[in-house]
Amino acid sequence: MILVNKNTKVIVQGATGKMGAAHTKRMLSYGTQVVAGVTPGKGGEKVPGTDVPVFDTVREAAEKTGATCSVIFVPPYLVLDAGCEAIDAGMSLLVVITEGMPPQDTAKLTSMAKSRGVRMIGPNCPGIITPGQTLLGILPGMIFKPGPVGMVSRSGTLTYEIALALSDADHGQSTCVGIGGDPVKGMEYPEVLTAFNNDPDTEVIVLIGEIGGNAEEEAAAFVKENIKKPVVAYIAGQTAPPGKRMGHAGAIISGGKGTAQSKMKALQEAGIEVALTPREVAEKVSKLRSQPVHR
Amino acid sequence: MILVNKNTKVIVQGATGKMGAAHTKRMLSYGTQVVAGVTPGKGGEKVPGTDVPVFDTVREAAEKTGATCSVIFVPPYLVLDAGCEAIDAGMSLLVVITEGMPPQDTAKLTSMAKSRGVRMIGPNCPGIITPGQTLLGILPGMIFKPGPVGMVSRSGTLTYEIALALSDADHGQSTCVGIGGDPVKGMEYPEVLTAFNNDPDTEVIVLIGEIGGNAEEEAAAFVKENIKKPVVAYIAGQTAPPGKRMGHAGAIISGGKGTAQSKMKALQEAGIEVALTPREVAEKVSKLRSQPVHR
Amino acid sequence: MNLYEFEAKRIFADFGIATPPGVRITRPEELRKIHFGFPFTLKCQVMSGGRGKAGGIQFAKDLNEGEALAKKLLSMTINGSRTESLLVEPKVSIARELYLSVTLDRARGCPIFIAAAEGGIEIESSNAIVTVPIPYPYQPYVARDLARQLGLSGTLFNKVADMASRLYRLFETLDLDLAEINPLVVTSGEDLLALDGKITVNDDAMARQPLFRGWQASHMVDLPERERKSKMLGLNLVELDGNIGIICNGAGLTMATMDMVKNFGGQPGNFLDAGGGSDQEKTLQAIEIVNENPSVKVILLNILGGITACDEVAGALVEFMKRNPKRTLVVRLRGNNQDIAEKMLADSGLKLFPDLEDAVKEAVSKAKVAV
Amino acid sequence: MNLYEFEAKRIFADFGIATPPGVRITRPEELRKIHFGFPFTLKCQVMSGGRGKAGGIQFAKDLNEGEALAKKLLSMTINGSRTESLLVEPKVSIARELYLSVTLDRARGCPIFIAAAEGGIEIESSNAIVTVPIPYPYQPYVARDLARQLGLSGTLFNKVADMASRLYRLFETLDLDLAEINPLVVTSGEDLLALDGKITVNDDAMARQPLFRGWQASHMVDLPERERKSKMLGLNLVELDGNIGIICNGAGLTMATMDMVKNFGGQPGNFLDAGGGSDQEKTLQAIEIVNENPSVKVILLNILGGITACDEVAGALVEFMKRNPKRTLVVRLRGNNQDIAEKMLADSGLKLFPDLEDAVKEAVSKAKVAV
Repeated sequence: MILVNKNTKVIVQGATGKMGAAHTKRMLSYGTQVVAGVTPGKGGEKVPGTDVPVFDTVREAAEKTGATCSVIFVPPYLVLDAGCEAIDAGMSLLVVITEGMPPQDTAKLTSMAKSRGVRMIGPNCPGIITPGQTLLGILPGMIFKPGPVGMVSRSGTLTYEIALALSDADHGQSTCVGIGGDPVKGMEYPEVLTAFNNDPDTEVIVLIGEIGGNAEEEAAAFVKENIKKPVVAYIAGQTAPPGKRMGHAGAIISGGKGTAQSKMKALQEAGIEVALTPREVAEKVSKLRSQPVHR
Repeated sequence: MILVNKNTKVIVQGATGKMGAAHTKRMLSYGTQVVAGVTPGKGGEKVPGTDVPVFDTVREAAEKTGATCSVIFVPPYLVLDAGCEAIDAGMSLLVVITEGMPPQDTAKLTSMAKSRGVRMIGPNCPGIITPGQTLLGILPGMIFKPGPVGMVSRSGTLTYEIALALSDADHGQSTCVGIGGDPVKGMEYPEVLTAFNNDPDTEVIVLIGEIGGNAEEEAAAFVKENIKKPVVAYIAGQTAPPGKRMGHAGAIISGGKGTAQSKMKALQEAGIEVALTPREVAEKVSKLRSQPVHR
Repeated sequence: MNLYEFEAKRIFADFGIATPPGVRITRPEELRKIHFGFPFTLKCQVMSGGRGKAGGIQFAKDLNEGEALAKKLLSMTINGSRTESLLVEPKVSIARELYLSVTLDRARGCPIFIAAAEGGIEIESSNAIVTVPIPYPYQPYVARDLARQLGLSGTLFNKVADMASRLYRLFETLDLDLAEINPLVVTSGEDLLALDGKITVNDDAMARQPLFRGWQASHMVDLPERERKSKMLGLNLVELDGNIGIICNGAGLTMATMDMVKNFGGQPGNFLDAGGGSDQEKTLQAIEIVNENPSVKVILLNILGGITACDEVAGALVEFMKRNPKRTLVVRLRGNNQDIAEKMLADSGLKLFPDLEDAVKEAVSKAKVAV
Repeated sequence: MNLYEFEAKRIFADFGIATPPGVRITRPEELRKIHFGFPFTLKCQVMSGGRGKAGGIQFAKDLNEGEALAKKLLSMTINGSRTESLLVEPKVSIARELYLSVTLDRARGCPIFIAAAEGGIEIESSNAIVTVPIPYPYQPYVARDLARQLGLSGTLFNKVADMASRLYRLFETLDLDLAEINPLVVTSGEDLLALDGKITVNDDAMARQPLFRGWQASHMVDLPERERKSKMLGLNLVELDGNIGIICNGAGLTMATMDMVKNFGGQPGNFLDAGGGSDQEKTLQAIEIVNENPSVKVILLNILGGITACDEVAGALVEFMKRNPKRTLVVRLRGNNQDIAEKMLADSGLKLFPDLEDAVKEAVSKAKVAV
């Protein structure tokens, strides 16, 4: 597995909000070590429906619990502040679930994180799961099961769809990382791919992309140069019209660039198996696992 | 010697201004390798009265000349920008001569420099000289001569006065660093003292302080713990009234703190020889050099 | 949100970026009150690009010609975009043209300057562009590095660097996605003028920008009615040519569903991402808005409940079927509270597909029958 | 530059920091137009500290008492500082007092929050203070770390953190050396109020703060006349009790010269740092201003010419001696262009000392003769 495991101690920023509280409960029931919530002015309370203590600041939560990761559910305009707080309090991984963060704020936060050697996933992402061990975010845990497939994706529910197909075909997952659908974000494909490449628990990597930008093209080049394990890819938006934002802030074909076709072509040319449907992803993983390929 | 030597390649930011041009000439005549001036919009010209080429940006100057240090003469409100430019272009030492830089700008610049591992001397400082080799700043070179005394000072002309007394008594200097009279600054005493402690050319260290703040008290504690070489100190402002700013932005006794007496006491308690006049500094150095002390 | 040229220029002026003196008119007669001298320029204020090629910029040599041109231009629609008004400006004497913009660079994850030593260009296809990433916090030297890369010198170096700094301040202060000056004109008097400008405000940041409060409605005039309505409701609708209306939760899944419909021989009638965590009411709004599209024969609802609960969706479906008993629905529901949802829909006669491919195939075949 | 309380409070209000409703008056009769109800507070507006202890804050239970108190307070001088006006405020119901300030920390080289869970204190001598260094760029969590260190919780935690953030924004935006709220009052209704405030503007940054343009002259009223005059000329003058006027170039050297005068048995009459690079005119102004001090018997000029050229100083001396032939001058001149200076002064009869100690001894002995 990569990045998180059963020993990972997690705080939730914005834990007393509706979404924060609901998902704190779900994470706990999955087995995640959620050791603290943080909501300014609510220190001393418990996260509603749980025994998890709430602190006023991340620094205090970290000092009292030894947590190293923060899952962030605060409203969009407060994420930059919350993220800087987490970095300054010594968190080594931020998982930003919040959707609608202004991208200039994201750019500032990622630059801060990079300069301090802190990893960040998101924003506008479902989080990360190491099946059977821990879940940080909003992914539905029941869909995943432990196994050798590493997943990295710009999408949320589409990731669940593909995880479902994989789990149904008995291809469990080592870790699944939802990097989020915003144009500017923390971890990008190459960083996650490298982690999977170095992870002894991961045999096959599934890369899920979508239209917009050129992250998949860059990932293709990166895989060709650096990744020894087999990769299966899926790109959503093959029939998307140009110039229209398809839900995600980052999912738009503009100036003829960022089409699914361009991405699929680049991936294929890098020796990556490209599936056309979620079910086909599972089929290609089956094939690869029965006939291991070495690049 | 410390920090700079005859091979140091220097650019001057603000080289075409009256002060910048005059001191570029003086540095050149001292033997300093001033390889470029930088003034936006004057690229392609020469520093007046010299053959030194002027560039529009530090990046270009650095690329074309291989310079690693910048002496900054730009107006006070432009220093933050100029300093960030120098850091971003890869300079490893900034010497900020400019007086009147708003201290919040200084705080921003020093924080930037620290995070990038760049050293900064000043602002509001006379610069640094390694006698017989190189001079970065506005110190009058003819007063100094090579030798084994390392000097560090918050003052300008007072430093010259004491250097004069030392040189007259035949105590030449390894390097003299004027760290400047502002309350917020780049290098402080401990960093310079450490460099002298590690410098094989330095036998005795002269520390020149003045009223205001508690940098000298901290330096005393630092010397006691870390410095093996003998130190002679001089503190200006023994008769200064409280609550009045004595010229330098940092030279003020406030709330009963920052008096010369407090500083002299702390220095003496740390085993440092404290002189009462510039001439006495030279006398104490003479004594120490004839009877080496080891702490 | 894209701004009109006249709006962008007002904002430029507020940030100290010089623009030609300009007057916005909505009736040809207003030209009589303008005293620029002749010739002057008339420019259609439209959202779309390609205005120049489409004849949306004209020069008038006198008032009569001006009024005739204004009348014609005011009624123009350019690449689907209605002319909102005309911007009238004196003709500028141009010594040189440049291109200058600030935008967010996805790959680098930070803002960048994009510039070119020639103006009026299609920046996506130009080879002459230079780019400079912009670190945070900003200092003006970044703009000087840009001016240097453009090969400028002397006064022009300083003027362009100063304008680039102002453009970045504007970009940061107003939370823009794009601030573009194209062309940036050097006049024969060596002054800089933003001759045309484009500003795109970041949609997510609009709520914290008091300047743009209430602007959204008036800037969606070119959107089809149902897309505009969806946007106001917080739904992401994109209408397409086919007859299968698609509603999912999550952008990636909606696109994947759309792709599968096409792959299995169907024609998507729209993309509608109802977003994560939609409740019964919002889901119902989503189905109703797709239902309003007369081309749609079959509605395919694909919900993979993670943050969205299946029972909320089932509630919306029960209500919708009550209102629209004859509409053909194909529903795939899976995930959180799926069991409750199944019970709620047990008496409705609606078949629930647990598998996505099965649901898509069903929708495609039903749509073929309907046609 | 220090601001008066009423000015500081206006600025607080502009940055969203609540203050009591207040009216500034300069005549007792103006009280009749104020309708706060009774009792109300009358506060001397003075630059100096220790106002409360000196009786500069009084409470009036009715208008008659108010007018009598106002008359008295308006004529008060507190610790050498003239009362500029009175600030009249309703009496506030206080549940709790805190202390909150932002200043620059010399040792850490960055701004810091200083706060205490008790108010109205002498912060320099309090043990209960907490400090939080403020990184750049600022984010509000720093203020929350402060609120936590103060041991606050609940609504008060959030309110104090919010006010601290506003205070920092003010500190940064206006280039302050100090922004202080003391006491910061928690009212019985759990609201925060800045009951007294102090703002010190950084002198070097004033020229870029349009708000403070022209304020300097009106805020130096407590300075002795010659010190005020020097400040306007860009000279650093501090007057002392003795009879030897000291003029040097450079702050450290001026202090050292002053110390030596004292060490050798003399009494410094002033500290005057003429700064680096002074030309003939500025040097002459410096000598003239010291000359205006009737206590000064001997003027000791010590110039170590680095950036200051000795010939410029010699020019000033020639002119000064022409105007004031009887004034006793002791001059030490060394450094750049010393040879030219010596030639210029060769015919003047003025002896030039190359050594500082010799010059100081001469000045001390001449001053003793003069007394």
